[in-house]
Order: sequence, then C-alpha cells, then structure tokens
Amino acid sequence: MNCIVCIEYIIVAVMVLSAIFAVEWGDLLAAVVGMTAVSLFASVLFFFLQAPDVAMTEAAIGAAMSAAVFIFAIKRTQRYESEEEGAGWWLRW
Amino acid sequence: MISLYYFGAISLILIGMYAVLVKRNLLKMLVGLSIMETGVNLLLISIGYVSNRTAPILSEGATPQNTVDPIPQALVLTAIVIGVATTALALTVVINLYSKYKTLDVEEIRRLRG
Amino acid sequence: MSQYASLLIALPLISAFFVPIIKRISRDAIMPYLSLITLIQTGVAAWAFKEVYTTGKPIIIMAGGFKPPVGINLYIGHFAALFILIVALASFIMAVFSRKAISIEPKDKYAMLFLLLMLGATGMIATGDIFNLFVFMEITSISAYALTGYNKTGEASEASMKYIILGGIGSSFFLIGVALLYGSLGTLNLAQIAQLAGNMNATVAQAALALIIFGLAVEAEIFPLNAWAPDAYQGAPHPITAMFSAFVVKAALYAMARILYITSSASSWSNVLRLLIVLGTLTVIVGEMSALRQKNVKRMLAYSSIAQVGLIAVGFALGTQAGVNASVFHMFNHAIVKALLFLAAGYVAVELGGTELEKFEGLGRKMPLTAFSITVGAVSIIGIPLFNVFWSKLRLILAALSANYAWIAALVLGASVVEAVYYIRLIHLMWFKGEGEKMEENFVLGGIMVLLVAAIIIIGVYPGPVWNIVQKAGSDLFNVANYVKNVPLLGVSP
Amino acid sequence: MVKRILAIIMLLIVGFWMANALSGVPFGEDKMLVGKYYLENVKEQTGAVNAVTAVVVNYRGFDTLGEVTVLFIASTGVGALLWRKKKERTAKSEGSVVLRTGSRILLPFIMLFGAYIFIHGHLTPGGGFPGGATIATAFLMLYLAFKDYEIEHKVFEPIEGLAGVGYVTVGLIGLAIGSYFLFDWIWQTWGWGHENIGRLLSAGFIPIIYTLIGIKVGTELTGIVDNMVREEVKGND
Repeated sequence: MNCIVCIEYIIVAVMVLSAIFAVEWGDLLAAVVGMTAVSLFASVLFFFLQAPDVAMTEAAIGAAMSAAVFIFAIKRTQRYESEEEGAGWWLRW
Repeated sequence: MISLYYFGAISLILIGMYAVLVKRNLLKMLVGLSIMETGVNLLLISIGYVSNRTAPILSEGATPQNTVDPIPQALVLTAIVIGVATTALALTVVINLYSKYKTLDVEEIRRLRG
Repeated sequence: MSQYASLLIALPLISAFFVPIIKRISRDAIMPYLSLITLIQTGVAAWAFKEVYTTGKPIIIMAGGFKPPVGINLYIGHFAALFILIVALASFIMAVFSRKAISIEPKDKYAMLFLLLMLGATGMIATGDIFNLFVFMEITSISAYALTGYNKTGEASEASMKYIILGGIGSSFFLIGVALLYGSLGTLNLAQIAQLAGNMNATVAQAALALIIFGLAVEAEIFPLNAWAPDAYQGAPHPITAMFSAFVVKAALYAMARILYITSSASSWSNVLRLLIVLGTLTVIVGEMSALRQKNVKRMLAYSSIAQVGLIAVGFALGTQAGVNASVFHMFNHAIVKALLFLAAGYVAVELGGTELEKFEGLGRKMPLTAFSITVGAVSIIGIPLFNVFWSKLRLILAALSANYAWIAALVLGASVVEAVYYIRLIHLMWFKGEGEKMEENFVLGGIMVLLVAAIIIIGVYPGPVWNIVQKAGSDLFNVANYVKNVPLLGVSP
Repeated sequence: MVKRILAIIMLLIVGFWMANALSGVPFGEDKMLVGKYYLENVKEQTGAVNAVTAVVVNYRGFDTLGEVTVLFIASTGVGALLWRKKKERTAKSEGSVVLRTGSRILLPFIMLFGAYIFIHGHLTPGGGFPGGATIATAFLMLYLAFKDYEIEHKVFEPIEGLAGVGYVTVGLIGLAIGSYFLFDWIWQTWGWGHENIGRLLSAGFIPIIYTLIGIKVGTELTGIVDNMVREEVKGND
C-alpha cells in the first residue's frame, strides 16, 4: 500500500464525515460550510481520478458560487433549524 | 468487494437522500439535494476512470492509449452547472416562501392539500 | 436542406436570448413578439411535418456534422414530427392567451421562460441521445419551476418548492441510470444502445431502466412521484397550466416509452414492463379517486389529467404494437381536449377571479361559449361516442384485450365511470344552477375555442385520417429495428 | 425517531441495490467505445489538445448549448421570482479596509485570470464555465466590500442576451457554410490554424465559443448574486 492510496482513503472518509455533519448540524451556516467541504473534497477526488477540468469547475462553481448563493439565502431567511422531524412532505398529496 | 470511489459516491447519494426524506427545514433539504448531486457526479467520473492512465489532455507524453475516458468528464461538467442552476432557483423560491410565511418548516408552510 | 430543421431548436433559443434587447426598445412589444415567434415556430414545425409525412423518411439532424454515435443527432421521425407540431401549436395558442391572462410583471422574463419551456419540450421529443435528453429535460423542468412560482403568491411558491425537490431527486435518479447504461455499454446514442442492449448484464440493465423510469416519472406524473402536479397546476399562471398538461407531460411520457422500447432486447426487460404497468394502474386509481373530492376546478382537471397519464403509461407498458398505437392516439386526443379545458377554465378565472366550483355556477348564462366548450371537452374526455377520446379509449381496451390483460380493460371502463361522475357534476353546475348576466366574451379566444371544439368533433366523427397518422407515429416508436436502420451510425465498435 | 430508523433502513436497501448493480460495472477498467474514437481523432477533427474541451464544444455541442440555456433560465427565473417594484441594497456595514482595498486592487487581475482560463480552454484544463465563475467571483467581492455597490443593469442584461445570441449565431453560420448546425467552419472549412496545434491560435471556433460562454456565465452568475443581495424597500408592496 503506497501513500497515495492512504490519502484517498482519508479523503473519502473525511468527505463522508463532513456530509453527515452537513446534514445533522442545526446551524444552517455550519451546514453550508460542511456542504462546501464535501464539494472541495470531491474536487480533490476528481483530480485523483484524472479529471482536472471537472475538478476546476467543481471548485469554482459547485463549491464557491453555490456556497455564496446559499449564504445570501440564509442571510435573508433564518439561521437555525428546529429539531423536529417529519418524513416525505413532498410525497404527500 | 466494492471499490473506494463507488463507496464514497453511494454514501453521498444516500446521505443526501436521507436529508431530503427526513428533514423539515427547507434549506436543509436543499443542502441534501446538493450533496446528492455531488455524489452522482463522483459516481459518473469514477465510472469513466481507467487505472494507471493520465488525464485526457493530449500534449506531451499522453497518447490515446494511456488516457482516461473524456465523455463522463464532459457530462459531469454539464451536470455541475445544471445543479448550481437548480440550487439558485430553489433558494429564490425559499426566499419568497419565507417572506410570505416567516418560517422554513415545511409542516407549517403546507397549505395546499387534497 | 433537411438540416434546416435544426431551426426548431435554434429559433426559440435565439429569440429568447433576444428578449432583453427587445425590452430596451419597447416594453409593449414583448407579448406580440412572443406570439410572432411561436407562430414562426409553428410554420417550421408544419414544414417538418409535411417533409416527414410526404417522403416517409425521418429527418436526421447531425449537430456539428459528426455522424451519430460520435456527435449528437436529432431524430425527427413520424412521432416527433407530429408532436413537435402539437407543441408549437399549443404554444402559439397559449401565447395568444397570455396577452390577456398575464398581468403580473416582469413580462419580459415570462416571455423568455415561455419560449424556453417550448424549446425544452421540443428538444426532449426530437433528441436521439440519452444525455442530451437529460439536458433538455432539465431545460423543461427548470423553466417549469420558475413559471410555477411566477405568480409569487404563497401557494405558487409552495407548489414550485415541492416540484423542485421532487424534480431534483428525479434528475439525480435519471443521471445514475444514465451512468450505469454508459458504464456497461460505452455509448450514449439511443440507436447504438438499441443495437448493443442485448449483451448487457441483466442486473445492470434492470437497475438502470428502473432508475431512468423513476427519474422520468416526476415529469410524467406517474404515481409515487407526482404529488407536485395538482399543486403546480393550481398555482401556476393559466397558460402555463395548459402547457404542462398539453405537452410537458407528453414529452416525458414519450421519452419513457422511447427508452423502454430501445432497450427491449435487454434481458429481464419484462420485469420493467410489469413495474410500469403497476405504477400506471396506481396512477389511474389515485388520480380518479382524488379528482372526485375536489372543490377547485383547475385542481380537478389536474387530477383528471394525472389519471389520463396513467392510462397512457399502461398502454405503453402493454408491450404490443396495438397498445403503443392506442397510447399515442390517446396522447394526441388528450392534448387537444386538455388544452381546450384549461384554456376555458383559465379564461373563466381571468374574467371571474378564481376557479372554485362556485364560480362556475350559472356559467351557461354568463359566458355561453366558454361553458359550451367546457361541456364539449368534458363530454369528450368521459368517452362518449362521436367525440375523439372515445376512439382512443376504445383502441386502448381492444389492445388490452388482445394482450390478455382483461383487468386493464375494466380499469379503463371504471375510470370512465368515475370521470362521468365528476364531469357531469360540473356540467350540471354550469347549466342548471345559479343566475347571471351575459358577459362580453373575447373574440380571439372564442375563435380558438370554437376551432378546438371543431377539431374534437371532426376527429370524433371521422377518426380515420388521424388514426392513419397516429399508426405511423406508433410504429415509429415501437419498431426499434427500423429506428436503428434510419440512424446512419458510424462504425464505432469494440 | 421511528421515521428516522425506517428511512435509514429503506436507504440502506436502496444503497445495497445500487452497489449490487454497480458490481456489473467494474471500477478502473477500460470501458471506452465512443471515447476511444474521440481520443484518436480529436486532433485532426477539432484541433484541440484538451479532449474534454473538444467533446464539450464540438462533438457534444448541443449539450453545451443546453447547459448555457439552463444557466440562462436560472438567472432569468431568479430575476422573475425576486422581481419587486423597487429594490435596494440593505447591507448595514462596509467590508473591512483589507477587503475594500484588496478587492479594488485584485479586480483587474481576477478578471484577467478568468479571461485566461476561458481563452486557453482548448489547451489547458478549465474553459468557459470556471472562467466565467472566476469573473463572477470578482463582482461578488465588490458586493461584499462596498455596501452600496451595484452592477450596471442596463449594460449587463443586454450583454448576457447578446452573448447567447452570438453563440447561436456561430452555430447558424455553421449551418449556412457547412450545412450542419454548430459545424466548426473555422477549422473544417477554412482550415485555419492547422499548423499550430497545441498553441493558442488553433482549434477552430472553440476559443470563440468559450469566450462567449465565459462572458455569459460571468454575467449570469453576477446577475443571480445581484438579485439575491438586493432586497425590497419597505412600505412598497
């Protein structure tokens, strides 16, 4: 096992972990930061998978622009979510 | 045994779907959708990857025999832009909803029934 | 010469991009401009229709001059030519209606989104490449999200939000399906997929097809993923509602049927057919049952539309030539009837300020022409003989019987009975209840309604010519060998 | 809690099913069919060194046209849904001194870098979309730094439209010259730049289209940001 493979394992683990945090954090601003982290780690993985074009686009558009738009939306709405849960609102008639 | 990249992509898709399915906060649902899209993109790129080959830029040293598949990369380029477009529009709708109802909770927003 | 059919895509695009400049010149010119562009589009579509049906050969547009599996091709065969004409014609009618129905600013943005919705549906019907289909589906659905929320009321925003979340899930599913197909075949061209589908791994084929069907089910309003539809139909501006029902749904259904039959040589294909039959049946049942208890006419029409979509999907899933023909015929008839019904209901809403059932009391005295067209549309969709939908429902029943699915014939008949209940309630309300003064009815809209009514009755009395056209369109969809033969594939092989 | 567990169980089943299907698509193996054709012919047919760019702009040009359209729809839709009679910026505080001077000094360099990315799209990784996003970032920084900065709406909207018109027009010129929509007339009919493959002045209409896309993406993303930042003025419903 050479070192690149270790790095790949670590990045995938951190990426999945930040995805879980992004979904579970109650502070929406933190959740958006987690989502951006997922995008950035994914763009590193794209680079490992020999896709530099996609890595650049993901970093510029998928991470930066969408985080900016999300943060503006949070600024105009509210920052914290309530703890309650419900399932499948969009499936109901 | 499933490969590492497939595992990462499927995990992202499932985590995103979980957020969309269970959460009540609209912005959280959109975060979930965004994570799901990243997962799909990762899946597409890893399908196009071929072991021990370089990026499909045919300058020095790279020949058609030792580069990876360019098509999935072109597809993902399109998919990323489409994902951001959807996200921006969705956030606009969220802003409109918030200015009407002063809440982001879907159960309180829900007016159209039956 | 036939390459000029690419104007079908280029014209709406370039004119949508041109709207900001028109707006700088004069704000009042936007709505007439919209009508003009849709009229030109109708002309081009009519030319393509004539070209395809006189020569009997499909028009293949090769973008960039590359042969199909390498470049993207558009395939305007018998089916696509017919439905592109319907898309353009319905858009033209609704563009005329928009001049009266749309009073909320910003109209320039409305015109752009309207043109791009039309472009998306046209592209979905015409394209011959599965990822290009995804792109056009996103064009259609994103402009549909924006148009659904266009009224900026709470209900419209809620409907739009629901649509966005479902649509996002659907497009992700579709993309996973495309990724699986690409991973196992190495191509995205529909004709080449049809050639190679036979040697696909059975698990992969099944998963990919199921994911693609679930992804398209959002746009096509098939049961588990269609909760957005009634809300969106209620919240969207009136012309847009009619466009949804007349061709956006139809484009997605077509895409579903096309992909289904393209992969018919894959192993475990019949499982997918069975899945679609179950989903379609559930759609019919849920749609009809919900339509019964609606208080809002637009919402009731929306549920009725969902039920018809279920019938069409069941027809496609029969897996026989007769079933496909019947479904295409039903799609054609349903497009005409629902365009008429939503146009009339929207006109009532514009004049009287709402579409609740009470607003329709005494409509026969207030607006006799509109009430008459709603009556004809309703009677037609129930399936009374001498109106057009009767023939397509009859064909559907015959196809189901010949494919040994007696319960589907029963389903169609049962659906007609339920439809009769709620439509006759509406007709009763319009003609025999309430009082009212006679109002002035718009001349242009009245003329359009009369033309659509005439089309319904003429097809109802002489179904022969249309049935011939529809049969050609159906065999274009069903006969995959012919489809593969018509696309000039470059010899790229492993 | 029950709902949560049910959802997790359902998702695990879906995940298992997907993983099962993916085992029929092995990772890291050569599955190319059309891709091989692209790699072998990309230099003669399009003149681009970066095969991804050639696929995006030439072979699958329709997709890219659609992609630009999707972004255009998003920006139009954001404008339509957030349309109010009168809108103004409501930020209360300026950015810090560092941000203000930094954004003023860096603005031309970021723009230049964005332009570099999309002009060299056929040689190096990148292209119109990241380039346009980079340009949009420059304007985003101006919005963050100054509390009453606004773009010139009268200029931006027509530029956005004209860039799109330009893209379709390039395609229509191809239809007129080479009788195919989006035909690469500069490379295939006129044959310009065949001798300098791998340098800037080659690859037919790819640099032209990527410049148009870059301008369009930049103005569109800026427009989205602008619409999100400006809020309705109170007392005007």
